[in-house]
Amino acid sequence: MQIRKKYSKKKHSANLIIGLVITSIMLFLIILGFFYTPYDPTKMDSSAKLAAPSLSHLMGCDNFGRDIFSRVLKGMGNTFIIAFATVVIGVVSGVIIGAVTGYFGGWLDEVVMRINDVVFAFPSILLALVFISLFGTGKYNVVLALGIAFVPSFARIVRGEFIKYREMDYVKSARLAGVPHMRIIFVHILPNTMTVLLSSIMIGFNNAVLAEAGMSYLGIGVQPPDASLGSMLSEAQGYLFSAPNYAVFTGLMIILLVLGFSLLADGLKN
Amino acid sequence: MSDILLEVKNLNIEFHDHDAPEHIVRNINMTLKYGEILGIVGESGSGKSMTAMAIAGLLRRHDVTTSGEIIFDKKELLSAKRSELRKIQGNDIGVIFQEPMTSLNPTKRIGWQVEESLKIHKPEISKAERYELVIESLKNVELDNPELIYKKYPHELSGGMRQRVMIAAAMICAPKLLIADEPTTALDVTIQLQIVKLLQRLNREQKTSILFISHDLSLVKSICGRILVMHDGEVVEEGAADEIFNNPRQEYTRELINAIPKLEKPKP
Amino acid sequence: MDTENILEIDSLNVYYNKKQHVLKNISFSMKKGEILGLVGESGCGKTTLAKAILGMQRHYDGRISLDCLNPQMVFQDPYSSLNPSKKIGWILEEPMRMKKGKSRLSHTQRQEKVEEMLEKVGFDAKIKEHYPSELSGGQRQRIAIAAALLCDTDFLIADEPVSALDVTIQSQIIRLLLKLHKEMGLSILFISHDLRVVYQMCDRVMIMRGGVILEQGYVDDIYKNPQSSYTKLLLEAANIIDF
Amino acid sequence: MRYVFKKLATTLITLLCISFLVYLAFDIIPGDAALASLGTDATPERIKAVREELGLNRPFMERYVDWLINFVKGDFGISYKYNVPVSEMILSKLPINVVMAVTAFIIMAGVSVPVGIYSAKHKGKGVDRLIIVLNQVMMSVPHFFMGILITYIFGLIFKIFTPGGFVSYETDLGGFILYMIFPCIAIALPKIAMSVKLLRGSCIEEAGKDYVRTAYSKGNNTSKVLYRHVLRNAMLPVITLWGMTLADMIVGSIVIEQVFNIPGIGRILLTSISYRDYPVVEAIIVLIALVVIVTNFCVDIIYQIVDPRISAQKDILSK
Repeated sequence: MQIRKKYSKKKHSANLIIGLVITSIMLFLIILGFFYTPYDPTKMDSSAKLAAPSLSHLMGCDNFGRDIFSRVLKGMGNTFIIAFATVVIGVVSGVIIGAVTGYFGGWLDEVVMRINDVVFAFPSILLALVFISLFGTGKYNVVLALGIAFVPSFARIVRGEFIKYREMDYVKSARLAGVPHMRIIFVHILPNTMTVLLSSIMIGFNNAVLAEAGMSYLGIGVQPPDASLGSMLSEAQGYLFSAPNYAVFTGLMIILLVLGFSLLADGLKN
Repeated sequence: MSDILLEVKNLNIEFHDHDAPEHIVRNINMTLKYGEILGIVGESGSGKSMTAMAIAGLLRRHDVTTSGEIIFDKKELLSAKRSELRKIQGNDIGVIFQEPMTSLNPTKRIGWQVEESLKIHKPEISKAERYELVIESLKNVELDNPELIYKKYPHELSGGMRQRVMIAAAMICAPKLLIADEPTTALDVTIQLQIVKLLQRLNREQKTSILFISHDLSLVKSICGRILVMHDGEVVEEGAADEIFNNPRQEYTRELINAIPKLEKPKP
Repeated sequence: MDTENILEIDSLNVYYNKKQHVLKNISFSMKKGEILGLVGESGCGKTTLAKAILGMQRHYDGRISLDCLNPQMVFQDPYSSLNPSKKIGWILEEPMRMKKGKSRLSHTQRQEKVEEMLEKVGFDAKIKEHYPSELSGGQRQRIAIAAALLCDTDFLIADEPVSALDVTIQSQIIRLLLKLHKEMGLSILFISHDLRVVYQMCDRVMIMRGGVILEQGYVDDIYKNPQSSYTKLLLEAANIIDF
Repeated sequence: MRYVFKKLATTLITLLCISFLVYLAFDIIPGDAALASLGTDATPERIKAVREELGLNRPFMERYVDWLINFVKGDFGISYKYNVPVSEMILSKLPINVVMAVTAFIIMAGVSVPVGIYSAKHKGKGVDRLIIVLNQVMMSVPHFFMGILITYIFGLIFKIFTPGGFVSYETDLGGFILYMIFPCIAIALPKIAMSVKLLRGSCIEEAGKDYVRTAYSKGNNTSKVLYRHVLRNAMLPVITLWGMTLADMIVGSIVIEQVFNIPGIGRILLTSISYRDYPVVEAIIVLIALVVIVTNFCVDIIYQIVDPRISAQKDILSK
């Protein structure tokens, strides 16, 4: 037993370090992309159509002669903002719903959790599709759609934690000492759920990245001329034979973005 | 010499995952005769459970290093091959644990779990005979309606019943030694009494030797003939129960005895 | 209600889900400054009774009168009774932060009171900077007692406060509770399954089983002359008869 | 048995709720069937006439109940865009997606259980570490990119299949299977990684529990302990994951369709969304929801068979 604990700790801290390194590099690139790209990501250059990677074009050029690296930087920025906003919507509403239902229980909990189950049973992309078909495509609709789709999973996690903690004796003591419910929820219990919440936020972020990429790939996410890793991949697929670097580099960036956060989440769990 | 079932000589157990090796148990010597009940007493962290697990062969060999000898029924267990050890486990040595809640597999029926040792060690016994033996064994630990209990799952039984089931499972091959590692700690006092009486009866009727590990000195005194007091991985004192109680030679033993709440008001 | 009494309970019935009848017709009273023992095994309704007294039970009938504004409780499991993410000092200050208006204390006043209380339960003021996970079970239990007393209470329910501890630590906590009882005139409802501990702590005792109080009286009387067979069994189990 | 009925009842209620919500959602958005079918030459009078003809001015509940009854009968309405029954458009395509999802599921279950057990058994050794690393990476690959990679490697480099050259099962069953196996692998791979990781972790966690010590004390050897005791308990969280996975796989098949150019319901769904052809979208979504919820029901039942505690636990939770 003892040795296993030590071993896994070592393993996890390695996860944490690698995750931190990958995530910081990706975050650096994303922030860089907001202020500077080597080329104008929308500028077409017919002489450089499908150019192979070189020193002047690190990842080569796409079918319109646009610099792939610059577009990847912009695309990651878009993906990041969408995923971030999605997670914010999901976490804020999820925490409030989960905390209140988990802490108070009762019929409200029953009703809200039934609704939650229904939404949860629905794959998030499908829910987003319903949303998109009702309100149309576009960045903001994607955020809203995915955000709503993510609420139940966060609510579930937070609720579970609150049910665990509300039965703890220290919460009963706090009640007896006259601490009001809201203070118990936000000051006495919520900080204790942070480790669990943080790693599920990272997993949620990853799911949001993957979902956004999938929707943009299908052409119902970010609309051109805005760059997005998903829509770039769908374009790249047509040139898979002549310019595999287009698809490979774009895909690699999604993988690295997701991998960094999932390693971080894994490392944090311990 | 022939009346000695278990002899432990210079047993050392240490963890080797820390930078400095950490001794959990140092230089333990003990003997257990056929038909005897030996008690090991100590507070948490005294190494009493580790000693018991070493005797039962349940220490993971790559977690800890052991040295010394454990001679059980003329066989040396510490250096024995795993396959040799497995032939003894469940057949000659039965073990019951502290938590009857978690010591039974939650997804298997009681009957299946009780007859498991039989299937492993006596595969020649037919299914019908095995069923009879299990029912017999369940009756033997004073469970009512054994046929019903046979089909139940652990979560459908109370703590005391589960511990009885554990005893039935440990006793089904009629082992020579039963190791009881804090078997009553997780139970209510009246249930504790029943389990202790049951163990005494099994010892009397089936001549099974019992190694009884507990933190509760008064409980150990009421069931064991001889007592071993452990502290920080070492045997502090050994002797007949009454003698240790009335005439403790070591300071630690005296402390332990004094800590038992007396029927008098303490003076602050 | 008798002014001598701090707690009076008259024919109390408590139900779960309106169907399960957990406490049946409980009546007893407790004097000011008394330590009353409540003995029973798991599931007999001890904790339910404690919760009912503290107003945490929804479905009940009968009369509960408690002459204490802020009754407090000390729990069995020292590992869940302190907030794991907060320092000891913060935990102890929390009840005082809840005070409003005139009785509101400044930060330094709160610190003073905390330190005073820590001394009473035998700690150095340095412990304030520690987290609960750095303390042993016995130390946590002492902190939990200090936290309860910092609510300016004179009525404490101690729900199996020593059963999760090693024997040598048990006697420390018992002595501490007795000391506080004497110094502060605390009334304690002491819940336990251990008849020996109850004997050391209490003047009077109640034996409970299946939601019913089987007998109550002075400890010496009940131990020497138990009326119900269950009490006899308990005494036998605790090795008291042949002691 | 009571548990099964209770679950069945909640499943049916959930289905009703979803169908109601979907119908409501598509009913309250601006632009209805009358507008859609008339297109640009819509005048207020003509809209009114078409509305009456289509029964759109009846009360909402009445229309919903009608729609529901027809839906159960297999009549999903008429497509605004193509003016053909929706059922004709969907029902011939649905099997392709179901086959893809189910095959991917079988691949996932078949691969992840042995790999997960192997990994747990050889915890800390080289192969286990390799598996962990592979898992981490694989979980980060979106399945459509996995599809693109597979197309590139097996289609363009090794030329095992022709990218984009879908073969219908009606014309050539062998070709169909050969073509379909790749998209199925693309869907399955990330899920294999997830369930290997979960199974490995859960096996290791279970192996540290008290009942395992009891099993050893009876003289069981390691593999008996693993297969007779640990595995069943370790599978419980994996079963829950698999339940959610099947739903993901159906949605995954919709995306993967586009990668491999397979004519499934995904393409119909996408075009219908862009043309606002609501009866088609509605029908597909309700059908997928049906599959998802029925799967969940099955998972609950399987879970209850594997874990006898579950019905008792539910009672405790509801308290």
